[in-house]
Amino acid sequence: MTMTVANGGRLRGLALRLWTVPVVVAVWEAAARAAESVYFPPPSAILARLRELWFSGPPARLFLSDAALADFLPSLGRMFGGWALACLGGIALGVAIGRSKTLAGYVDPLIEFGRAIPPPTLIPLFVVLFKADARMQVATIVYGVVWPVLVNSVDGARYVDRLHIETARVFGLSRAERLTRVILPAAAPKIFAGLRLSLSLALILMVVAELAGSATSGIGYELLYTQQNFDLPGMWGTIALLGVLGFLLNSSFLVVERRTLSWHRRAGRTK
Amino acid sequence: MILSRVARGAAGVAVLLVAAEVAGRTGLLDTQIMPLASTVLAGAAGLAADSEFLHDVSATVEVWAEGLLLATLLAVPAGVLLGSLPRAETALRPVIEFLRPIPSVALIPLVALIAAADGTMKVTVIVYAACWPVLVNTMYGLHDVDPVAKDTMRVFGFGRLAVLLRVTLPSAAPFVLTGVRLAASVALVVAISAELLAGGEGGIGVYIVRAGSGYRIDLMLAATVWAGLIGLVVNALLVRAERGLFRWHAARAGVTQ
Amino acid sequence: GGADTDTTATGNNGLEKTTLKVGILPIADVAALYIATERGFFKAEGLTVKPEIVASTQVAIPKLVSGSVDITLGNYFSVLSAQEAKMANFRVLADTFQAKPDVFDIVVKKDSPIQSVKDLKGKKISVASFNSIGTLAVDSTLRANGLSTKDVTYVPAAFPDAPGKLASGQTDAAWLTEPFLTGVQKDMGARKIADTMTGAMADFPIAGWTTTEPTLSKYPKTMAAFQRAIVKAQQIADSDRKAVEKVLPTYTKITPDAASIITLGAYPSTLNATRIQRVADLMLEYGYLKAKMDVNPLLVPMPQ
Amino acid sequence: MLDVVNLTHTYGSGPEAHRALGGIDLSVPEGQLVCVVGPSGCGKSTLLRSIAGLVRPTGGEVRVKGRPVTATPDDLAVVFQDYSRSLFPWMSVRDNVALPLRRRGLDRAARRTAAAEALAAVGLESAAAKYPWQLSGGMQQRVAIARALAYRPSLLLMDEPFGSVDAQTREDLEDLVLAVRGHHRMTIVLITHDIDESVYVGDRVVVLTRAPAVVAADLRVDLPGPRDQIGTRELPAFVHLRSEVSRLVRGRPEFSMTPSQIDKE
Amino acid sequence: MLDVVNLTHTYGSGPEAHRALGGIDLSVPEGQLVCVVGPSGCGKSTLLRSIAGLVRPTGGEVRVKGRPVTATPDDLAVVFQDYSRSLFPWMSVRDNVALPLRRRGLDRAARRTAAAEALAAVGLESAAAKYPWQLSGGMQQRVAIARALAYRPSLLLMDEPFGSVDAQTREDLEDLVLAVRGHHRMTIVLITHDIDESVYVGDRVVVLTRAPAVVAADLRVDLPGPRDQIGTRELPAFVHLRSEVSRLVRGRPEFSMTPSQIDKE
Ligand SMILES: Nc1ncnc2c1ncn2[C@@H]1O[C@H](COP(=O)(O)OP(=O)(O)OP(=O)(O)O)[C@@H](O)[C@H]1O
Ligand SMILES: Nc1ncnc2c1ncn2[C@@H]1O[C@H](COP(=O)(O)OP(=O)(O)OP(=O)(O)O)[C@@H](O)[C@H]1O
Ligand SMILES: [Mg+2]
Ligand SMILES: [Mg+2]
Repeated sequence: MTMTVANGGRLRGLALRLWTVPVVVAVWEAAARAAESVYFPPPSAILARLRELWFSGPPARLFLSDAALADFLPSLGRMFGGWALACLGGIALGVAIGRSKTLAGYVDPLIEFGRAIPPPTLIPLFVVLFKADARMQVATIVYGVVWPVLVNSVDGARYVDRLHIETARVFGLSRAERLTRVILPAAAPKIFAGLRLSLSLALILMVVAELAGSATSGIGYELLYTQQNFDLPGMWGTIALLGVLGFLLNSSFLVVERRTLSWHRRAGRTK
Repeated sequence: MILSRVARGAAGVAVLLVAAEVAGRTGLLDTQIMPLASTVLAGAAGLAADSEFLHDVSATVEVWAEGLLLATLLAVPAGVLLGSLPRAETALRPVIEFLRPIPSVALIPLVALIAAADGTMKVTVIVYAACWPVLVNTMYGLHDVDPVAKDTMRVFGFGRLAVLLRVTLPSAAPFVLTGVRLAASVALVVAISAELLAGGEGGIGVYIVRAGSGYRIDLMLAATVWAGLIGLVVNALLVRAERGLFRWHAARAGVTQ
Repeated sequence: GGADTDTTATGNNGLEKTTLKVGILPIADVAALYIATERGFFKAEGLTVKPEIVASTQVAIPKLVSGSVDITLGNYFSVLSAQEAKMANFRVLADTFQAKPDVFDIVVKKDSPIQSVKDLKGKKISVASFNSIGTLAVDSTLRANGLSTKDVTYVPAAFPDAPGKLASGQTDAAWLTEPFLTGVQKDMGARKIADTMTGAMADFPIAGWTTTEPTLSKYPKTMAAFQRAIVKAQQIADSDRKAVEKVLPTYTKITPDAASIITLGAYPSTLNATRIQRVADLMLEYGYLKAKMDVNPLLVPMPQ
Repeated sequence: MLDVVNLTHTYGSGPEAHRALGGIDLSVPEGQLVCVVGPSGCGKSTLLRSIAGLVRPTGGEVRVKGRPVTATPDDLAVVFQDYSRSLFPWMSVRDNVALPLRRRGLDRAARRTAAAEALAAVGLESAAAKYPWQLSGGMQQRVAIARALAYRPSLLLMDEPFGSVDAQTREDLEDLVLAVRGHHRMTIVLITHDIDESVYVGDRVVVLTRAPAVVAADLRVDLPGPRDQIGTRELPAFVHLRSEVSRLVRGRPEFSMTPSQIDKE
Repeated sequence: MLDVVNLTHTYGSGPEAHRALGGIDLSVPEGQLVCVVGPSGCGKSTLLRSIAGLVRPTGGEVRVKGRPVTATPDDLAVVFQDYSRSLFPWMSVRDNVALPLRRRGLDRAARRTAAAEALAAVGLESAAAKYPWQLSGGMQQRVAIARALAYRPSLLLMDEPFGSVDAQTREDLEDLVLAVRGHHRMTIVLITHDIDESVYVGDRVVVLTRAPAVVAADLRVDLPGPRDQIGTRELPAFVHLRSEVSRLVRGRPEFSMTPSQIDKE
């Protein structure tokens, strides 16, 4: 009884959240069929190609084909690795810069300089620094992804309510306590905005890194390969795959965010 | 005060450059692949006198500015709308989250197909990539508004729009501007990447293609240095605007300037 | 507004359009275009040619379709595969560039154990992109040496990045063209192990001035004018190396010194169906085309 | 003017639920000044926010001018207990006061004049160009009062409006509210912890019980007007009333002070 | 314990400059409870923040235990005037109170017990698991007081700590502070607007002038201890002192109330 109620509620919630998906896909299908352009295949064709590329495997493996395992695992592994590194580094450095004017003075120009440099133009540098392909790709991802986390962390840590900081000082909280108990929670809403931005960016950089890092398998490689083979359904399929991955990653991220920031959401609600 | 900040910044840059130069000269970095820092800097300085390159810079800056402006004009209202209408946000979230991880460079051939003018194509991909930071920061900024401040407006009988314009937006503005600062560099990166991948009549990326095809790694990096410098200048301008506009924001946090 | 200034129905030899946007790469292949501009051949036809860099033929195709460029330097390989994929209906106005010995070589590092093509087995070799003249050239070289495509791993790397990857050990060999070939031999003492433009690929056609069928039927006279002008320049480029050396530094970053030593290909002035058919046939042989393709309909005859 | 009928409100739900209002009935005729007193945390602010339409009560009804309150009623001003957060830090003090006057259809110049007058009335003429975060707590509170008074609402809700100012200023502000009320026939609900104050300014004092709050007593203040800080407070009726209210508020001690608890090592 | 020598402070510079403190001298021996009163905006909070090392005064010196205050002195607790902003919204009430106790070297369990006791002492035992934003204003203020008391500092600074609670609770809290002080020999500086309160809890009442503030009077409160809410307040010495302080505070009226100004249409 209660089970069904809970399930019913969850189903309804899911329907409320996802009803746009079929609508958008239907409109897309109709528009693509009407346009009849090789460049804009309809979603049905894209899906068919997608299945052919990656999802023709056995059901026991979630239909993932060998190609999918070969493409997804290394790609996603590098992506998560790069994202995690960028998040840790970005938050650590960002909070340090946000709280220390001296440090900010020294590194601000470097950061603002670095932010504006397209990762592909740094291939020579990455080649000499990292030699191996995989490390170079992770470096590219970190380089491209770290900025939103860093900049939002600086912002969050710098603009903590003065009274919070003063309270911490007055009660003699240690540096570590001030950081973990006051500054990080206060900056968390902004840091999370940065993390959320960087998560999708990590997928993009995964592609860019595979292009720059001369990958011979992976999702980005597949995108390049289909594009250069004029395999438009395949290219669209790869793009759609990225989109779906982005949606899934983001949904999981929001679950974590909602947990962590529940105080913020509830405190900020106008009754 | 300002002087010491500039001095510190210069010191930071100098340390990095010296380190890079030393690494190159001691053979730690293979200069065959990665030219010496001094070579690159000399090249970058030389570019200042290259009228053709300056033309490229202005071409890039033009599409960049147009793209950033459009992205901001598009994303701020969209962020405000989604941030204040939770239902719309829930409904559109799958679409947005589907679109965000699509690399704008992958869209270049498709956009090139529709946009006849090279500039339009670039501006389109720039807008596509640059609107996300503004959108996300706007949405998060909107959630960070003090409910008592909003209640105050409501109590005096102001409608939703007035509350939005007079309390929610000003209060979220500093964080929106941070999003714009993020977008500014994203736009520059995408502008140059688009030029690298799609070419065009001019642009820093086009210059890099030209330098690359002539096997002039030093010039490629010299042009890249210019990209960084542009980012630096743009950010400095935006930070100055922020200081002027949002003095209250810094004061509340006890950040003295 | 733009249409009015660009297009004049009459005057100027009855050209439909006087300004042409032409997609190019900043490489030696397109030298004739700059010679034609420099010597006023386009002007004589009433044409203004605006070169615009397109980073690759793949990117040039949507630009051709949308009319963002009118003509592009199109490498035959990409044009033919795109034709088969029905990306557009292409028309080649004139030949541009043709391989000669040592225009496309495979090189390895100075101290590499690889001595010949046979040693490439199991190695990584960088090519400019997949599914390109590069892979075809290496394929054919491998086959000539008793290996097959499966024996190596192709690594896509843009020409400027390839030397670095070779030097750092990310790749074992690189398929390069000028000015990179001269560059890597001079800078890092790289060693040539094979010229890929030999045997089946000797004097292989590389690229042609390409447009699409709709553009051609819309601006037939303009295209004819372009053909006349460019062919004159192709003849000069092919016979007078100095002319090429002179224009090269004006549109590329190749220094005059480098221009004088790099190996150049040929600049054919006739569009020979038999030769272009070779490209289609070889592509079919190596599986880059699915079906036999007759290239004749794609070639636009020279106007009288 | 204002009718509160069996108003109940519960915050949250499930095990976390907290019943703040336990059925409040209150009727305020036009022009009356009602003081609400009650122990800390009993639900006074909740009551006020329900009247302002900022809290959707879980039960009962609030009517202003006969119309049920669903959204914020028209022609209303509130001085929030959390005054510092209700001032906009990006606006000067003057602009903070002038902002609501837009709703009154005043032009820019008229708004500035009205704001300047209201600020002068609370003794802050010299602070007009400053920003709220440049003011002391008491000054911020006075800005919030000036803003509400300048608006001249027909219904004014004030939540401990004089808590952060010194004794002298407090008396001046009490008289200011009385004077403005007299001139403009406002209906006022004023929450206070100062029992003397409730008797001095109120036409009526409503005493609430501990949470869930209900009306414990509703006393008419029958003191002759106009009131006067020294004269009125010396009246026997005043003294009587204040002990009455005091007794009612203290009726059930909210907590038994146990310093021993904190003293154990 | 605490020495303030010719302390001056000016906010801002140039034409915007505002001189808040005009040369304050004050010396508080260990264990004394000093009440500071003065008109709104005179500089009381500024003085307190200077003592806490949160404001770097533009002139003069503050010494705590003989050492000049450059950073925040050790072993100090403050109840801020803006108590609601000084609580951390991401922590439960209990954690807010327990957080500073880490410095006291207490383990987790001991911290929780101490926090629970302090909360019970201010009548908030049932609110321990709630978040600050789920509490009423007065309850938040009491959390801030509990936090400061639980910390048992040797120097306690309180800025209008009882402004948002009802009369009964206020008296209980006054007695609580007195009791804790007696047990733990704290030195306390307490800012208040309530003149009765200043005389009741203080060993000494310091009256400040309007800004730029200087010490207008420094009165010893010679009342017999232990104090008692009813007995003490009836003593003639108490009544005398409170009128004395009252007279001093009102000495120069901060503003002349001009309701006519706000009444002009
Ligand atoms: N950040 C600031 N910038 C400029 N002026 C300030 C600032 N903070 C306080 N002031 C000014 O200093 C003066 C003293 O302020 P302070 O907060 O010390 O007063 P106070 O005695 O605590 O008043 P109250 O009783 O109202 O809290 C006020 O006139 C105020 O305007
Ligand atoms: N957002 C909320 N969530 C949960 N409980 C709340 C919330 N707001 C208030 N409460 C609870 O409701 C009760 C009444 O709060 P309210 O603010 O109305 O009290 P009050 O009478 O104004 O007290 P005070 O005199 O201290 O300001 C309190 O016990 C408080 O804990
Ligand atoms: Mg309240
Ligand atoms: Mg104060």
